[in-house]
Amino acid sequence: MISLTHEEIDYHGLTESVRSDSCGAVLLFLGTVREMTGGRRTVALDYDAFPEMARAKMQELEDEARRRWPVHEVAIVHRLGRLELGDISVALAVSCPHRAECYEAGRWLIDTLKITVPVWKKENWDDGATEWVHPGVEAGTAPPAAEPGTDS
Amino acid sequence: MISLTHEEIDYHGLTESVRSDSCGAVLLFLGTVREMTGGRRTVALDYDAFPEMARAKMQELEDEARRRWPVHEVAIVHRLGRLELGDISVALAVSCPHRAECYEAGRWLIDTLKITVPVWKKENWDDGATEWVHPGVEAGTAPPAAEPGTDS
Amino acid sequence: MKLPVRLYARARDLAGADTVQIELEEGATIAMLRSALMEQCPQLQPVGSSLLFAVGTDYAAETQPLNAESQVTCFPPVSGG
Amino acid sequence: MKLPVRLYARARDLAGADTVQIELEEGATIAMLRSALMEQCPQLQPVGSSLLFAVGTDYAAETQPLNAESQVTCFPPVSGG
Repeated sequence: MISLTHEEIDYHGLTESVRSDSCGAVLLFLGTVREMTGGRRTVALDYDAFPEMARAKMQELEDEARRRWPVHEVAIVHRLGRLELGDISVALAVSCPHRAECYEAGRWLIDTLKITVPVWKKENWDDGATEWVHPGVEAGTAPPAAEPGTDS
Repeated sequence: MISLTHEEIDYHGLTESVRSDSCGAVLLFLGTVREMTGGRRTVALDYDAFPEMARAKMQELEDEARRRWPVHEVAIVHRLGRLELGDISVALAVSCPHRAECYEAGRWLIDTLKITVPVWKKENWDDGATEWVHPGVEAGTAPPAAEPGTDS
Repeated sequence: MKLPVRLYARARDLAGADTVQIELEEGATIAMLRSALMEQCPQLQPVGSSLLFAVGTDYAAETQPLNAESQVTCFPPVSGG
Repeated sequence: MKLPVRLYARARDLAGADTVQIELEEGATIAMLRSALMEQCPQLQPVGSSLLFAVGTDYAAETQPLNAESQVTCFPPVSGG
């Protein structure tokens, strides 16, 4: 089960959806909005996506995980829009017969999601500056006065 | 937070208890009662523990995880008594600033729990035989007629 | 042919537009599109070499040829999760 | 001294008792307790060499000496989780 949402993520329902009598292990990963990054304070994150491609890539992740491990069920939800401190940005649940494969599949899924799924976050720092997070690209902070536009 | 319980595990509350604005990652592992093991069908598991030592060892796991990784919070609950198919036997939640350390800590915690915490499970096979699970010890199945006593 | 290229994240902010129209010859590749895009939108320079391209919902290699129906999207490295 | 040894799981089932009393000399080690236990309860043979011992809530090494106050527990390998 793959989805994008602008609402709060119901990770409890997500986890229930992957449980099964055929599995001895369930792993749930939650990505949450952390306050401090590299000594700077975040007040909020804005998540944007190319939604059609994000859904397609998330589905490919599920398909590939099923090829690599004896996965019973995978459920991934990514939230978009404005997230406050502590909010859940992504929830990923996976169930397998045994725990080793469950940890391997779960870690591969989230590591690969962060490289291939077209979702981006914009930092809203506590000094009013904003900054798109683009790994490998030199940071381009927009100071409060030079903010190039609202993120929608 | 460490505990043993004979009740159903509230893993949602457990997960909420480890969330924090200082963390970007939360990992929850659930051990659940699997129906098939080595081609045999389980109808139930009975979990027994040496409770004082089990709690002490679980607390040592938390302490050691905090020494090894920048863990914000750890919560472990192990259930005891009769568990049916699909029931949750153990729930382990851990939160960290970053995801790599969260996966490492979470996996070390459950792997080490399964070696050091004095809890035992007894298989109740669908043919009526019962069998204590003791890794490394040759299986000693008690057939229905020769069942040595009730497990309490 | 004139190809609309959708932009996301910092690329959209730098270009100041959701979509830019790029003039290309039929059969032009992603590499040629990248050059044309940088020429038309020099303000993309800070993210230029890192920009990724997709056709439809798949990542596109530099050598992939384009036609008038190609649905092209362009964005800097992803940061979800 | 007479030491009560608590048993768990298959060890308890095999012995048919929660606790067995083992006669030992003061200062005897876990290794000596293991021998005495196997002599007194030969039905523990199937799990004998795998039995683990704890004093209080800590695992005890074979060389650990015991006294009359030692709270000893004995069990086969654990299988929680």
